Amino acid sequence: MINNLILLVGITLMYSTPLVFGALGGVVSERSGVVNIGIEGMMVVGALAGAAGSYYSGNPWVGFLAAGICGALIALPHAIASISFAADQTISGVAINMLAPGIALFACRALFDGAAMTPVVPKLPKIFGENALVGTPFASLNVNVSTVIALALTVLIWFVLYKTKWGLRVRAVGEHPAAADTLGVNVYGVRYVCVLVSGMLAGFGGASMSIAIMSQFTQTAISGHGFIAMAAVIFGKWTPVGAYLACLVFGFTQALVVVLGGGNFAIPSSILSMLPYIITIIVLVLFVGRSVAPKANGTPYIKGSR
Amino acid sequence: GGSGGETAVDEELKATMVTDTGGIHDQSFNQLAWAGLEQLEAEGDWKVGYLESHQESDYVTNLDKAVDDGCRIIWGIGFAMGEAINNVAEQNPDCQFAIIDSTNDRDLPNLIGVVFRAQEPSFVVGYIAANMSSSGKVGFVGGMKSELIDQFEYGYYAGIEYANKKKGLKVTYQGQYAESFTDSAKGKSIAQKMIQDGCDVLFHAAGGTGVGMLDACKEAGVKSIGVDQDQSLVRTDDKSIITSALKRVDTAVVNVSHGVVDGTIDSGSNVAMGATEGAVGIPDNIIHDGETEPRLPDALYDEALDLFEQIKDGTIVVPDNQEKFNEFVKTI
Amino acid sequence: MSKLEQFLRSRLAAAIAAVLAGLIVSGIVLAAAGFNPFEAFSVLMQGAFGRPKYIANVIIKATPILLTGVAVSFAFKTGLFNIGAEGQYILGTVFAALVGITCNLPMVFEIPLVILAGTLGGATLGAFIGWLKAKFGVHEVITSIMCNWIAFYLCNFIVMSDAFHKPNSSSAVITNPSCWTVLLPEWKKSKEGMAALSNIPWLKEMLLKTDLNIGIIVAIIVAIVISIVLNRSKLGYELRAVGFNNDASKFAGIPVKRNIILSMLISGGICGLAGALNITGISPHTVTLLAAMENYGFNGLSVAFIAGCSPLGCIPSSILFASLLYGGMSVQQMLGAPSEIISIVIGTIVFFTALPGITPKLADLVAKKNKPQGPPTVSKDGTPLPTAEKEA
Amino acid sequence: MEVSPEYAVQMHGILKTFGTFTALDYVDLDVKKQTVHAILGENGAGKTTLMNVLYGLYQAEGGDIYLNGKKATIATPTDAIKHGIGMVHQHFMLVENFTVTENIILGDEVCGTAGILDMNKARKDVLDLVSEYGFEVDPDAKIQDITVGMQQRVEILKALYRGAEILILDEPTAVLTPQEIDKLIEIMHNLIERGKTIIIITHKLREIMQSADECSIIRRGVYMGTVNVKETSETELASLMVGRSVNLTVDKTPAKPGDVVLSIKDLSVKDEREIEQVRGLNLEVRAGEIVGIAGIDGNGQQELVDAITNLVPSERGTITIKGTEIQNTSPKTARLAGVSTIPSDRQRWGLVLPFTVSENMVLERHETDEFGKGWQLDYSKMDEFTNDLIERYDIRPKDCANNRMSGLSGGNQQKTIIARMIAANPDLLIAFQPTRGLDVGAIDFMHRELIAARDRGTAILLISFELDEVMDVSDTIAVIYHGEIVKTFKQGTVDENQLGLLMAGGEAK
Ligand SMILES: Nc1ncnc2c1ncn2[C@@H]1O[C@H](COP(=O)(O)OP(=O)(O)OP(=O)(O)O)[C@@H](O)[C@H]1O
Ligand SMILES: Nc1ncnc2c1ncn2[C@@H]1O[C@H](COP(=O)(O)OP(=O)(O)OP(=O)(O)O)[C@@H](O)[C@H]1O
Ligand SMILES: [Mg+2]
Ligand SMILES: [Mg+2]
Repeated sequence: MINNLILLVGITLMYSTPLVFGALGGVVSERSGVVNIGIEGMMVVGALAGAAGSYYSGNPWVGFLAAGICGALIALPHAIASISFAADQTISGVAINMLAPGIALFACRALFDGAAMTPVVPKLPKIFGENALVGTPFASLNVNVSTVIALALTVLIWFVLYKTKWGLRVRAVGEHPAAADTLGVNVYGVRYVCVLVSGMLAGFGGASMSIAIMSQFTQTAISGHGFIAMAAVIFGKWTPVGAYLACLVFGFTQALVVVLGGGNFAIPSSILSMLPYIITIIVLVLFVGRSVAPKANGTPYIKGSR
Repeated sequence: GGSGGETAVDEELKATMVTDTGGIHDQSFNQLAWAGLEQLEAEGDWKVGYLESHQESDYVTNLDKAVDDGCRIIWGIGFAMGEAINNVAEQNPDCQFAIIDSTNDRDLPNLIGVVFRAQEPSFVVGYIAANMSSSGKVGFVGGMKSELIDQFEYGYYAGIEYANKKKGLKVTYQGQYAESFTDSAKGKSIAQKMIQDGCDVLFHAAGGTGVGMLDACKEAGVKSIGVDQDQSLVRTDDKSIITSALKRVDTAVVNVSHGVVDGTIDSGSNVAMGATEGAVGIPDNIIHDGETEPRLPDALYDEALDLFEQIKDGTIVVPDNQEKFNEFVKTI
Repeated sequence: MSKLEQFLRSRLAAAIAAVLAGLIVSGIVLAAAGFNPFEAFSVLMQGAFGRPKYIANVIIKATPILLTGVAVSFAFKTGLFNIGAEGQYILGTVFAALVGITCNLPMVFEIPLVILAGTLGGATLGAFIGWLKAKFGVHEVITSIMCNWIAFYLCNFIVMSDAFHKPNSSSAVITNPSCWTVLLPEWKKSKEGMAALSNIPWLKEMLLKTDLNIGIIVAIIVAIVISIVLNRSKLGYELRAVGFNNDASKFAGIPVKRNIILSMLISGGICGLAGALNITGISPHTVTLLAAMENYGFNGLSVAFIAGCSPLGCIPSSILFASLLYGGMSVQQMLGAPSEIISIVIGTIVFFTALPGITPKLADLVAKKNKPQGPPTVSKDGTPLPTAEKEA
Repeated sequence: MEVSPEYAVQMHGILKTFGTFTALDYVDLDVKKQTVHAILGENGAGKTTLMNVLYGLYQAEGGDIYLNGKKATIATPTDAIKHGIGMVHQHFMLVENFTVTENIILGDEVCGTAGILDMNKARKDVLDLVSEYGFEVDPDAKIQDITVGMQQRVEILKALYRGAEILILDEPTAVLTPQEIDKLIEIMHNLIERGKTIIIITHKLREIMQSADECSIIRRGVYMGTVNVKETSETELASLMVGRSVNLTVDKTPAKPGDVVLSIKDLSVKDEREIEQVRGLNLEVRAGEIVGIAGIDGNGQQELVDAITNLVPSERGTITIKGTEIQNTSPKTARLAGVSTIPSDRQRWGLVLPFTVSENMVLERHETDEFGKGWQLDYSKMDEFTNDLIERYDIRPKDCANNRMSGLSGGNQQKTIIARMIAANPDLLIAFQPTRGLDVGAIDFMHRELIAARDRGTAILLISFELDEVMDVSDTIAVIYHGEIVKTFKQGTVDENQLGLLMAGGEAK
């Protein structure tokens, strides 16, 4: 029983980590007023960059950084379109989701002799060291550092958003860009930074899949995580801590499926697999309810228009 | 490129494959089949291509497109395409088709059904797993439940029970499905749970999901068994992979394609690929780079090879579903 | 406004510019990858429209995404982002298949019944999402994403359940042919049919080689009906009002909550219809085990956005999208361009449709050129105040 | 005009176009240092545009700006702020879910090290500012929780916080109570004494007379000249602005009240925070009479209207329309009972901005058979109906029936709502701040329309924070204070001072 509980915690943390990064990315971007549906695509690019960076440098941290940078790079067209060209942010995000996996695979083939996946690459370390706790019931609690980074970034982003002047500006730009503009806040600048940071975070999320949970990039490493992350942003009411908790809820329900599954239970596994999604809806209905987006979320800011 | 200027002296042999919805890089049979075609092209006489299906409804239209291109042989890959390829083959009697993991149901003269007895290598790796387990618990991670994955699961399970009987072991089995061929994190979680429960040898038939299982084993230092191809060669750094249950889709694609051209294989037939045909098996027990010992004890490897012999001569008939499995357990 | 300016300001010009820009950029990508872009595009066109049956296939493939596109557009116009089209489509296929398998009535009853069942399936899921929003305020995007997966697993459950699984396959039992909507299924294979058709080779090819079915007609009718409902009916008026301004609608006595549910119900119903038409219209005429989302819903999103969320605009937009997807297969096969290049091509085109600024900016330029620079209308310095005209 | 350091601001030959429309046609403006300079013009004349150019929000296509005799380039609001220009915008530029303090410091934050906000210091700075200028604002209140009047004060504080030397106030008094306006004028004079310069845009001629030194007039984008306020009169200003003479007093015949249409008994209403805002209120409005509610914003007016229109439930008491109780039903029931309401926040409650003017004109009546039988809407009928109202109510531009509502100016948006509500020919018309943001010409017109409706037998409940409006238009004046009607008067039996006292909670003499 207790072993199962520990396992539940361990799997929850593991499962939620990539989602947390993605969701934080969503929070940062949407708090500044730019809807980011492209998280999924940005995570795919990050997953590849993480694995490739780790492979070529032999150092997983280089991979992690590369993932952040490439995530930001793929976010750049989204930023240009939705900020400078006042494009429809939803379409541009949808386009990123179509483009990014293509680009990632294309790059993968170019880098790895036409293979659609990378070899096994060095992984980010675990918090208690590689072989610590192996064989004990606590093995699953020896989570990857990426899990800790995700938590740390959650706190950091919370702090920046609510306790610093940049956060104040970001939130103002997401609520009422014209007001911020009239006070000399560079609306476009803030939004660019936020979208790029959002891409970077999503990139980390991808890497936390490819070089923390897994040890290689595969085409399907990211499949639907970005959308769940997007849901977590709303679930968490566009706050970093809320989004973090939403990801935990989701990770926990997935862990529950794993622990309950496998013959211990008479329910067919396809029905059991619905559990995370059903529980999420129930939690939303019972405890979360209405969440209100930042007012300017999704509306391009055009100077001098009203 | 189909540059129109030059005229080919020899008739160019064209082969096109149509993937199922898993896509060309599914880390499973589509990818292996494509590897087979690429091998054909490398041989020089062939020109190959593929059409990727994104939806169920793409099967027929893609097969049809391949027909228009005047291929010598058109490969359909995957169980799911069975119905579609039978229909298209019926409509296009002039064209040669072949399908992996499904059959020529209607006795068509131009369709070769290629099915594998995946239960055979699974049986052998089950036997190996039971012998290699020191905890007496082994596990299996499945992708999505279907007749095809049943071959792996029940073959494997039967191998374990066989080892238990023959060697007086008390190895127990647990299996779990991820309901996905792509969710590596879930594969990893399931594996972690099994390892927590004490399993120390895990096998999978779960494509990308299974990669997560392999990773969990690598982290926890328990043994794992690959599937379809020798995954220890693909995952070079992973020392925990002791062997793999090979289902040589690539070999089958190459051999059947050749056979069609040579006339050694009947153009309207069903080909079953098993140990006898050399299309399934386990990889050689090589010593991996940087290691001093093979990953399987030589004695066990030899036992495994012997099992294949017994399978070939019919001494052992490996079950491929639950019913047959129950029968099988009673008989040993 | 000059004709040129007028054209440049139109939605069509923007779409054409987007497609052109998308082609140019993806041409560069193709060239960088070592493929001749001109050859690639010509193969693409050939692959999409080169033969009658290809055209038929493009139409067949456009049908479901036209409908999901219309559904997304409809919801969008009423202020809802229906990212759950995928799940509603799936549920549509499931409901249609279940009824098509279990009931076997004469065609005239069976076809409407099955189509209705599918529509109902999608509508139920849509309404559920709408209800959660109206009643509990839960954002439709989350519930939609969750419901997509629930529908996905439900479909797999049905396919693999003892009652409906077709042994030795990855699909459920095939529906009864009495619900199939393929055009002239018997006749086209009969002797007379063949004889008649051999005079019209293109029709013969279309009918015999493809599953040409009534779907596209239904889909176009739905697009037109939805367009009328949105723009010319009291219901559409109310739904749009609620979408644009909840408070003002409430103030004007419009039942806001009911309308949110209704809107999602209709949107979901259209997706369900798309699913049902695929079950009745094309082989394998049943639901199959899903390994991954088939993207009918997500492609519908792209179709809707390329069309600027105009239901009628979805007609050309879905044809464009389908031809890229389908023609792209030929590029893959003929030139060996890997599938990722095709998705880059499509992605770039969608990306450029997101940029609305290009053609209107050109129009501004044209307008500026045509407008004469006038002198100041009043002299500036020391003008005495004009006396106010006194009214009697 | 010569460029000279005597002038705080000089704008010469400013040209600004929007597409093909010329909003400012070589406009001049010279503002002497340490004066209050008013800008007057009809709705849409270009006043706001001119100020936006000065504040760096718009780029003029031609013309020069001189500050204190030196040429200045103002490309962005940041430039303007650097030059000591502060602007209070016509439409609120406030982040609704931020606190007052956060709104004030945004862009010029009080920080400790590394950009970390020092909210304690910020709060203190704001409090200092608040007490210095005698504004009553809670620095920790969220904008969405405070009254419109308070929000306006926050806007002014924002500019003062940045140490503005030149303060632009764009219609700052449109939403203030008489007391607040007096206070603002006091503050303005206070600021002038401290060496600041103020440019004020307002439609209220009396305020110009009270506060300004000079007044520049703009008519349809053209500068008409500047007058010395001391040498002019309200009537002259009005005619200069409109180009014809305007009637500044309301002419009407005595009311002939009929049956009781609206009867409210012992009504009690709570707001979202469960605080009782209407407390046992009693009120009657008869057919053919205008009952005006005088009161300071926040005394239960909003809740009263919300309860009658059934947007919020009533706790207790009855609301009867022509004998039928309608409390706690639905907005639709209220409407069918014959109630039409001109809401105070037009963009939130009254209009669907992305709809066309036509579509907005039939809102509420869209489901009747007037505009199409059965399920359909007949757009040609709607257009016909709309064009008729556009003509009657002088909604501009004339051919706007199929334009988006959002493209209309605020004043014209307001006209649209008034036209729609009056055209519904209701038994009871509730007019809540009906002339907010309108120029004097338009106000005059609207007042006459209200009286005409009254004369046709409509019962009218007028709620306004403008005491003049209530006193001029109403037949009966009811003073609301703290959620109760404290006293009612017949028109002409009460003066401004008495009302002001009652509105502030005092006892009438
Ligand atoms: N962003 C814009 N786009 C297009 N036209 C504009 C824009 N801003 C202002 N205008 C035009 O400029 C004219 C002047 O508008 P402005 O806001 O300056 O009027 P105003 O004098 O401030 O009126 P009011 O008294 O109602 O506030 C308007 O009639 C409008 O046509
Ligand atoms: N974004 C825009 N695009 C085009 N025209 C606009 C735009 N915004 C405003 N207008 C035009 O500007 C005119 C006046 O708008 P504006 O909002 O400046 O008036 P305003 O100053 O608020 O007037 P009011 O006192 O009536 O509120 C309207 O006639 C409208 O057609
Ligand atoms: Mg103005
Ligand atoms: Mg105005």
